[in-house]
Amino acid sequence: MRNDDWKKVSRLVSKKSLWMVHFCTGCGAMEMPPVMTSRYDMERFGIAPMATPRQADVLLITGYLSIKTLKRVVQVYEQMRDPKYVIGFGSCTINGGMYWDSYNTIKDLSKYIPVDLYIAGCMPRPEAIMDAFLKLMEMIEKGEAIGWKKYHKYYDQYKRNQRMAFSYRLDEVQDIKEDDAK
Amino acid sequence: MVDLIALGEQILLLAGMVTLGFAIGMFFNGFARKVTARIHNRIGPPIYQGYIDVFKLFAKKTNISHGWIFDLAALFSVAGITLAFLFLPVAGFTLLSTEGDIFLILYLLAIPALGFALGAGASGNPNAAVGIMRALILMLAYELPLVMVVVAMMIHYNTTSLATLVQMQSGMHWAIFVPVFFIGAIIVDMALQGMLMEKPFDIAIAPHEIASGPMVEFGGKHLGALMLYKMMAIVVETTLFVDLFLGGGVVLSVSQYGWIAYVVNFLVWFALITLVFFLALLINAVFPRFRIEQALKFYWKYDALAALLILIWVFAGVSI
Amino acid sequence: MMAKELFPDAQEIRKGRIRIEVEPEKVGEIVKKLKDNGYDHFVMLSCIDWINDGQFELVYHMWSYEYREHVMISTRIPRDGGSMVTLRDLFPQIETYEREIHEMFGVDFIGNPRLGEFILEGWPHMPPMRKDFDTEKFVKDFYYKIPEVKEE
Amino acid sequence: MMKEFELFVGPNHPGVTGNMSYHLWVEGATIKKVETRVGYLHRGFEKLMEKRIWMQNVPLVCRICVPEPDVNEAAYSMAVEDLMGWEIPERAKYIRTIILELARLGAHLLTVGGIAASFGLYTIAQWGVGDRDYILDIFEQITGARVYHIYIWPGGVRWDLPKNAKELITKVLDYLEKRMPLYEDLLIRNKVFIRRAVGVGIVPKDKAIEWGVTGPNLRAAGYQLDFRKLEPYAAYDSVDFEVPYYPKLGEYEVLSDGSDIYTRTAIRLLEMKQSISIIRQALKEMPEGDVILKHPQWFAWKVPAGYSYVRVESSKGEYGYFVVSDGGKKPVRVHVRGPSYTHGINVLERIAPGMNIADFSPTAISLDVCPPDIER
Repeated sequence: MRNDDWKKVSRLVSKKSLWMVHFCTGCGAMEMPPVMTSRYDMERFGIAPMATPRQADVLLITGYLSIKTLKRVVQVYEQMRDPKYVIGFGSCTINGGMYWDSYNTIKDLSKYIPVDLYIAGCMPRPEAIMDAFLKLMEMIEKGEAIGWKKYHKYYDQYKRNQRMAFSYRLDEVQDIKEDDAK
Repeated sequence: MVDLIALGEQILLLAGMVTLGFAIGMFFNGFARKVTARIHNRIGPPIYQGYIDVFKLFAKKTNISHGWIFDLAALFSVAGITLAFLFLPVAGFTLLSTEGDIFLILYLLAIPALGFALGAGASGNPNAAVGIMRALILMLAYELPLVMVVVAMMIHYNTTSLATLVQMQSGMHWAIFVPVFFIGAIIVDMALQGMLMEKPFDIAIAPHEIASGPMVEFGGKHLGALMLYKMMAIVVETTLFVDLFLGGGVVLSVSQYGWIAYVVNFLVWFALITLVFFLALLINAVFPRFRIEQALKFYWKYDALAALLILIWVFAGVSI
Repeated sequence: MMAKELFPDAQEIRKGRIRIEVEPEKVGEIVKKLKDNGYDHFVMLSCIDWINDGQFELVYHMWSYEYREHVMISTRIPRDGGSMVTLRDLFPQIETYEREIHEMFGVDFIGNPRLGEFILEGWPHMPPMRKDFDTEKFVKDFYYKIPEVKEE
Repeated sequence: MMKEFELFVGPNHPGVTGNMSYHLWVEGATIKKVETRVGYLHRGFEKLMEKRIWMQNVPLVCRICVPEPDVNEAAYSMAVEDLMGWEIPERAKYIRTIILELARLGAHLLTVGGIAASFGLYTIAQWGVGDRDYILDIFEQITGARVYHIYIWPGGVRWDLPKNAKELITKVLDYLEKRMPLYEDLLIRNKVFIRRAVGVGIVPKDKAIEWGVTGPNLRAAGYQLDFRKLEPYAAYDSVDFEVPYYPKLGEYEVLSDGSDIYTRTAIRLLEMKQSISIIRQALKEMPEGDVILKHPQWFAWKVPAGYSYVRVESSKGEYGYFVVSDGGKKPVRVHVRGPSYTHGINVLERIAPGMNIADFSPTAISLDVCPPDIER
């Protein structure tokens, strides 16, 4: 019980300090400067950009991800310390959005890394971003933002999907199936 | 028995002071961000943000280490800066400062930086290596004018102990009111800007150039320890300045006013270090950063030259 | 001298836009000649896939600040195994355009040492900008087939 | 000194603009060699455009350059108009001018802020982005969107300006004019900035044109060349404006031989002033009338076969659209020439060796390298 109480307090305080990785993965990064600066000022909520993934808690996938970026995103995500959270930003992270038929962008981010929260829109307004952060804080407080636990638990599946995407081939699927058969 | 109780009191006092130091340091983190935000036309984080950040970093679940040197480095930094704090006279509390002199403090200030360097070196990241090289060069740069002014003051006041220096300045005979040391204060303030790693001298952690330099591989609890070090360093370095030039914040004599003097002195000290830090923040907000060789040139050419003149002035004044 | 004077058979599309169609072997010579005659800004190098003709069209765009004239030098090379001599010595940016066209269309530029992966990484299929590469089909066959992460 | 090592600047690094990376080979603190790595933002626009009908491409093209999307819309629309042989209404030309100049103002604010931030002067960056937001507000009131406007269409602009547009825009311009002295005092006359920026990141003047440098970077190298003057589009031939170039830096001191970070910053600040004056003139002289051609339903568009190359002067340099049609409902090929293509790759790779690593990121940002228009 005491451990639970401690966790609650820890979450309650930690949600007030979310550091995000300074990584512009797509065009949604364009709305990040306004959110950081005088108009919207997200530092009010203790959210600050950080230079390296080691220091950060939140990974913002700002828009579409090409396969080449996905490799870096996975690396960045794995470098981050637990607990860590992912926000999918814009329609392109949900189903591909504008780029639904592009050969180089992934269509569904949650197949490759666990996503705690999506923001819809192309591109989402700063207000939507702020709202997402507030929602994420709420989720952290309630203990619902458990993407990082999922990543540990279903690591094999995420890795398999990532490998497929990196090689632009589905061949990996067969390997897994064979393994299952055994 | 009596000795034991006195020792216990002493230890309690020290522990209390260290806790207070860290608390003030964390407050300064929030304060700095708030002031900077106001200059940026923003509201800024709550003033207690520093406490939250440190708490969060220590609550992080995983810790990725790069070997025992890496682990030790953060501890090294915090321990070094804490020791430096203990050897400083703080608002009339002498703590351990009667034991050591000012050179000990300057040595102790170098220890955390070296610990920092060890840790960054152990992380094996080239950005960290470049950052640490810059940090060490910068340290070399600002220490020259700093030491020269300090030596000048020692000659003038004829003491090497910071506690004695503070005592001699009591009754508002602050060193900054002596014309020559007013210039000295400006010189040391410039050096302080480098010590605090504020612009134009935040060369070692330049995020746009080397992605926050030495801290690049630190995260979680390691980063938390590092932040504690940086926060404490603000307190130590500003206190050093206040002790040197502003009488350590001692305005009331303890023998005359008793415990009220402690409270008042403490408040004055706090106000003074906040003021010194505030000045540094203002300078920080309006300047870009130098390149490392420009910083070296600035310190050695202008700052050190002025410090040398002061040294000669004081030396001549004493010997004549 | 203006492009019209240098090459009488050049065709004026509209004011300030000249198009010259030449053999692949002559491109280097013409680009050099234009460069020496005031067409000093190399704009870009485009490639068009004329799949029905079985040819790639390479278009070298040049602009003269002096005459305010834009020249497109068009040349056609075979679609299968087509190659072209690199012109990277004339203008440095040609090298980059050649790298892109090599990756996106599969045109070989002889003498360019930096051909190779430029924009894509680990792309195992046909160069994607070719007309016979169906991006929609690829997406359906690949991205949509990647299984979702199943939670027990 | 340290031995040679490799350093990756980006893609996850504050010193790069957007998602790209530079691979540096460094010896001590001196750069030996640079390779620009791009492709992180490749979406295959040119492929997607071949799959869509002419009108459907308008929402696509604006996503090629995020800080300044309107130049893409304008260039693409002009290319289609060129092939169609359309002459757009006079009022639409003026509205395009206003939109393009507002976009230029916003992009320059962002770039100047970026240059300042790369030197650690975050105050300017914060102010710049904050002030840019007022311009986005105007966009929102005119077009309905903050970033991607999809307002400039083949045949004119989507709809007329709102009734109070003049007051709205004038108010923001007045505000920006009031803010300009602050930027100047804090940035261009800042002693430390001058120390850092003068004589750093030099693009050789005699090579500038050969290397394909365009836009403010070319003007900083001492050429008074601007495609708004050389090949006037929209209403640029009817408004009066100057093209600032080195060494005519107006009220700013000429401190170097040009073509360095300082001059590039100064040129951008001067261009912002010109933009404000252009918008004021355009607002004053704008005629009444239609804003879009009465053209057939856009599903049925068939664009005559032909080749068209159209260029506009963006805040970064020459933005060109090469559009090829075979007379069908979809383009055969749309090739985009982004200014960063040359600035970010062959220029930067050539000027960076010998540079201190501290100067690398400011140089890249002052060249205004925007990765999405390299790889598209």
